[in-house]
Amino acid sequence: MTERMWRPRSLQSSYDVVIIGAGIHGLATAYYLGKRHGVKKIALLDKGYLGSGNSGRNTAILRSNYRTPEGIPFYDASVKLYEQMSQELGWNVLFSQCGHLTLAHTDSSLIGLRVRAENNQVLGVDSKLIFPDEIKRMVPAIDISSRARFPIMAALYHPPGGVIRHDAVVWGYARACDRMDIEIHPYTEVTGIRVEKGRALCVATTRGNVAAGAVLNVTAGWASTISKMAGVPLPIVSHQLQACVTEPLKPFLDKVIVSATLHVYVNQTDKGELVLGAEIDPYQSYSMRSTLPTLEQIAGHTLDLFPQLHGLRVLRQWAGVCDMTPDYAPIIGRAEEVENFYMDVGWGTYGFKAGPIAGQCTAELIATGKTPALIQAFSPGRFRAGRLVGEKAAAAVSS
Amino acid sequence: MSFLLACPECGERSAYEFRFGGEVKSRPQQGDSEEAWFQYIYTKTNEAGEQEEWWFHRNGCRKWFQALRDTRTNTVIATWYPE
Amino acid sequence: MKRSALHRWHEKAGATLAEENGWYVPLRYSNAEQEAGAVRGSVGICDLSHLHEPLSPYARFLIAGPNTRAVLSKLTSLNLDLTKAYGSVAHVRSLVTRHELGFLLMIPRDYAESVWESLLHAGEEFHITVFGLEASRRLEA
Amino acid sequence: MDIRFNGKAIPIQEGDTVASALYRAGQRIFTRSFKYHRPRGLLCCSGHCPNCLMNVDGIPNVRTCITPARAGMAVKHQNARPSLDFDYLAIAQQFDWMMPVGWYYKNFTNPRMWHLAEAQIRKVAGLGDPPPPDAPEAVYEHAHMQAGVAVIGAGPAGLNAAREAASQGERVVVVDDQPRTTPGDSSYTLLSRSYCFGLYEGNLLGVLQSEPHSGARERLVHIRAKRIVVATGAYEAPLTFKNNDLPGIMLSTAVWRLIHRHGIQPGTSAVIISNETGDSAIAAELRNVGIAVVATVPPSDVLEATGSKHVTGLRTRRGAFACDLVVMCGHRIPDAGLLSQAGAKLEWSAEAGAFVPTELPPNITAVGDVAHALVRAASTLVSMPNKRTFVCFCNDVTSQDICDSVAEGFDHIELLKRYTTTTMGPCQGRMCQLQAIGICARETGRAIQETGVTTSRPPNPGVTLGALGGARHHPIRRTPMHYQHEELGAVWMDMGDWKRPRYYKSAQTERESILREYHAVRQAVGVIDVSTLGKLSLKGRDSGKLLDKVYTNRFSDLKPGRVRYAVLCDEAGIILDDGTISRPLADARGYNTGDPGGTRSVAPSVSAGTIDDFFITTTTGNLDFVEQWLEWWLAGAGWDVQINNLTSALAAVNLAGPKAREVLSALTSCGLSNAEFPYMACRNAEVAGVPALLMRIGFVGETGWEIHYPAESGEHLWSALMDAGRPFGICPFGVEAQRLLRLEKRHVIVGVDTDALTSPYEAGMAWVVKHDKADFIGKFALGKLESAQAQQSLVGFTMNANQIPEDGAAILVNGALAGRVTSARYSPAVEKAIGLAWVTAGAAAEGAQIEIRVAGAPVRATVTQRVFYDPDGARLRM
Repeated sequence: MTERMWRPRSLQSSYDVVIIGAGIHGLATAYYLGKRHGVKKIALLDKGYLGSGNSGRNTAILRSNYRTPEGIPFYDASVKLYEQMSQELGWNVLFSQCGHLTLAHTDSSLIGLRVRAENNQVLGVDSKLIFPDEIKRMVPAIDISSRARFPIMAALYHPPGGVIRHDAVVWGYARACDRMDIEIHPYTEVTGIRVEKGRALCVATTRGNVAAGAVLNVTAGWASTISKMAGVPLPIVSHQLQACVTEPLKPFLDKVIVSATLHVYVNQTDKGELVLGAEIDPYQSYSMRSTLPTLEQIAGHTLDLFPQLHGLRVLRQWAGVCDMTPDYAPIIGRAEEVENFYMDVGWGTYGFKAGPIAGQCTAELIATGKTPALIQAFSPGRFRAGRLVGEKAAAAVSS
Repeated sequence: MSFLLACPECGERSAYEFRFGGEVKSRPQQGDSEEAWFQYIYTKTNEAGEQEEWWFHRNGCRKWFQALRDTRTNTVIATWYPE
Repeated sequence: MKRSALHRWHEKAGATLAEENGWYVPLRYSNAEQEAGAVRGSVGICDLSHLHEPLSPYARFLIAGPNTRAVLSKLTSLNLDLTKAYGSVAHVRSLVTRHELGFLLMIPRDYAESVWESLLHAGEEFHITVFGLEASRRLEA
Repeated sequence: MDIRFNGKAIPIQEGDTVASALYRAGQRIFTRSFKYHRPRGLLCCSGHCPNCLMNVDGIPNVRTCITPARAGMAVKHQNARPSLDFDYLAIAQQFDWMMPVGWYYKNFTNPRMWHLAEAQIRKVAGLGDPPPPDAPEAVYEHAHMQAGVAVIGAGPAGLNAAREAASQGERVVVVDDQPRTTPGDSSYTLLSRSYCFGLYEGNLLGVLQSEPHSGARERLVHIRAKRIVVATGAYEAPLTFKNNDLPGIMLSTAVWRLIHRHGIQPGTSAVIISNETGDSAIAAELRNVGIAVVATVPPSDVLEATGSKHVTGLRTRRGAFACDLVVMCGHRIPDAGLLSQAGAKLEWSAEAGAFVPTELPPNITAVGDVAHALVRAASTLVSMPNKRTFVCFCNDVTSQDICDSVAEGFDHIELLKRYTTTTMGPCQGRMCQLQAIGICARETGRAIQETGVTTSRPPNPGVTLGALGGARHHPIRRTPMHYQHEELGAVWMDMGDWKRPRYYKSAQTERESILREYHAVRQAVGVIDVSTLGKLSLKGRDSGKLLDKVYTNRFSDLKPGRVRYAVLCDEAGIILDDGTISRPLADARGYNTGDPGGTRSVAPSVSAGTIDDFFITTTTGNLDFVEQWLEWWLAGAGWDVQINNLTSALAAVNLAGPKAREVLSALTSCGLSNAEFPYMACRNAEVAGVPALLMRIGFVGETGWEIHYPAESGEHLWSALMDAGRPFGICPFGVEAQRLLRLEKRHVIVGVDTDALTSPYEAGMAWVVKHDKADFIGKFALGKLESAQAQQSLVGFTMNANQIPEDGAAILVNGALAGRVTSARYSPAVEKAIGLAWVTAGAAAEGAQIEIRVAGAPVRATVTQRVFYDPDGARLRM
């Protein structure tokens, strides 16, 4: 008989860990808290349906070819967790390691790509520079001619990169959490956090109050609003990020294509649709209403790469809200101001890629009190200490 | 980015013509506490609601002005030149 | 001799160039009467960059004729009922001013050729013409 | 007059669409379905459903039912092999038990298995074939309109609203998808063959117009309206019963269109499925054209349709009827997508049998059917689970699939959508959403209102990438000397919108050409076009005050006639830009016009003004930022400063080399000796009869002048310099030679050698920070950074062996990652490869040994803090 993926539950009065945000980061943290650390009395609260935030709005691109010695091993560990996820969860997350190409159209972006290739190679991540002829062999549909306003000069080729079915990741984790009796509470909006003597005692929700041993803020674009409830200021600005999808064509593109110069990313799903993404909108907003100029930019830049697709129709356009930090690196750790208030925020446009490893590290931090080495560089205190992470230099487009 | 902003000089134009300059903050004095400077440089209110912020009319008069905008709906309530 | 940003374009288009106030100016491309007629009948553009103030960052185009608004509306979202406004024309910030024959466009000099080409492209459906100073004088007369 | 369908001639008539011509010619199967490859025929005839998608003139997925047929069109079927009639993938239907909803999530949990399966799935996925890379492009364009009132839909309700608004003096635009023409006396503008696909913030409407003129395929019209009237009407959605997807089963509106628009008799004997009792209007229509109406049955009585490639009959509770046409009087659904996008709520009305829009945002109204759909829907909204009852025609989702998904827990409409992919196909939910909601509500026992609708997202209907991308004019910025460079053989590089000569092709190879330019500068004289530098003039009493506040070093004390290097930091102490700031002489002294009468002495001058004036240069890429940054710190400060952007007004060249003075002196009467015009001085003077600002600075490390002068004389002065320099072997040089020359001098390029974390201290430029100023931007952070231990340093290096690293190469210390090369070149002066690099603090000492990766292998190099060429700067002061 049909088995439910997860079950509706009634909200209890107290939990060991209350996780605000039931997206991939919250689910992964809950999963590892339960699986590795034996913490079971966990509630995941979400104001919408399961995975209704950025977990279901990103363009589902995975890669580990970051720029910094902090970023590279961290995202590499994430890709490795994704590689074993289908088997671990008994649920196919449709991870397709089809390879990822970041294009350079200018001298400066070419140098940026070389820095990444070099650092990746030194740190054991498979990526290398390739040039137009090889790009054309790999992606026969792409225009490498010089008629383009900004012709393609080179690409960073990253074989382990690829795409995944993002909703399947959410559902797979949710099912696994439910099997451990971790509670998932959709449509449960957090309205306040009671803090006394530097401890978060209680989380108020639209379905009642719950006492919490620890509180974790994993609300991406809304991170500032939740942290504010606990009196924890953040160096985060929320920006919209938009993407769109076209009608299906017979598969012709089996690589992920990203152009930092043109601010666009392109991949083709197993159904044949093209998923196209933009850079973040250049102003703060929580609106989530998609805009025409951004759609026009995405389309124009896609045609710069694939001019033959002019007759292909866009079917849907959507937006998510991204939590951008000053150095384009996340903030993971315990708040300096509130001792049992944890954060896994500041994910900008790269949160989905990091979900599993961020969840694993955050779970370890909450369960043991010790900060895993992989996330030490991402501590909330780094801004005060003047130790910013150098991803920003390469983050013009980050999928 | 298609909501409208009323530039005090040029009138109502698409937000696409402007550059966003962030939330309005007041700058500490030299000699103020380290904490005040830290908050000024890094911390953001990131208001989900009405917020005072800077905008620059890039494609128009090329002047900075301030606006009160609801960041949830992108409704601009008022615009003015800073004093 | 001073040269407008479109000097080379005029040369390539076979313009008859003359000197005026120390500038090379395009008098005509073919026949001034025909040029003026084409403008009256549809739309045309003319380079008036030599009429600028010292140290101006702008090239100056006149776009004239009954289809002027139709062409401009393909390149700018500016409300063309305004008499004078800064706005983006063919993705370039420009100053657009109403003129008795149409509109004066002040285009940053280094983008001038790019915008000129965009105007010609946008005007193709109206058989846009380029016209020289002689035609512009006839139109003003 | 005909079109070609799969190579065969099909005659067309006036008013035909591609689909109507094919239908008239006897074509019944138009497509094969996405998953099971079931035959599909005309269903909606209004461009909504996925059943008629074909390749037309090389463009895939064209809705042939709304595409006007044009003589000579090449039409091809898609997603069926070898033919629409016989598609071998139709065998998929036999294996549907293997592919229940979500089957791919539950299988292939082994990554290797998934990898193999995915390859097979990708072989059969998708609809139309992608056009080949060399497919012809088409013309698309954009246009903009302002309207007092925009009316979407020119039905009776829309036109009423349009006339009424126009009578009140409003400027009215009406958008309609039909090929109507504006009546002669009309008081409004009509955009025909146009549909509105999005209602965006600020009442911006995205409208797609087909063939606005013979030269363009589509035009995207942006309409900014003060008020919007949505009169989009209602559309009809199919009923669900077993085999409801067979060709020959059509919506009543489709049948109406075939009969009235195209004069086609869509069958010979028909069964009508309708809730209306008695003889319906559609029955009369059918009889009028000679179609026998076999029966009219209510939806609740329908059991299944029969037939394999076309409907042959309908089995109902009232008996079985043979027929070749089944007319579905389907659900009438308000076309409220635009209203929903604008923020209106959609509320279930049991009375209307539809979701109707409520809580409309200000300045948006709805009139006609979209505001209150007619009750014409089936009383039973939903069908029971069945594997051949199609809810979603786009992705072959059946009522069985929906029921199974709900049982698995995907019981919110948004989850259901994502799990089953219902509403996510080319019909964008028009054909399937209501059914999916109905089944979900029934299966969960919830009310329809509570089950909710999915978010309406633009663009709906879909829009082509071509129309969105528009004419794609990419602006190009050219310096005044652009065509002279072209004549000299420039090989271009892009810098933002600018085109700059990378080098001039003067030898066999790029390297030889660049070295030739290099040697000319070092040994004789070279000239480079630096017009792309940002150029700002500051006027007003408080100019010095502003510069002191914004730049890290001091400028209020800069003496007239002098130039100083300038660095700009943000409040965190990060370098944002660098450049020079000069203070032209206060009057025309030093501006030697050769005109003692002084009539030409000041005007037109280049930045010779009052004592408070400054002239700033910025890097090519940062001009906009710097100008805005200065304006920002000025905003509200009440200071007397006017910033004038002269970048486009001025051409600029840098003339450099041991013979530069001799060349320049031939063109100006300005004194150029060290005494009259020392290093880091500036003067106003005429050069070749052109008023100019001259600065004696030395980015490339030789005696030289940067000359700024009016752009309209760009070609004239360049030619004069080339002519005057010819006897000395003058050579124009490009960006590559300049980068090599400056590298030997260890001059930093912001954005190349610095990044988003670089402070002046790490970059070895501590001297540009003047902490004795009371305040400046970044003072607090720079104060902390000054005393902090630098994490990394920008250093010079020399390669120990004869190898040249690439820019961006990694640096290793003891095998561990310890930095990166920012710029490296072979230096003719050092006769080795040299460069600049970021290294960790421990490896920054003079003489430290590091390894640099060259072609993946570590090569030894030595760190140096010294300048590689002319360390004392003697040549700059010669």
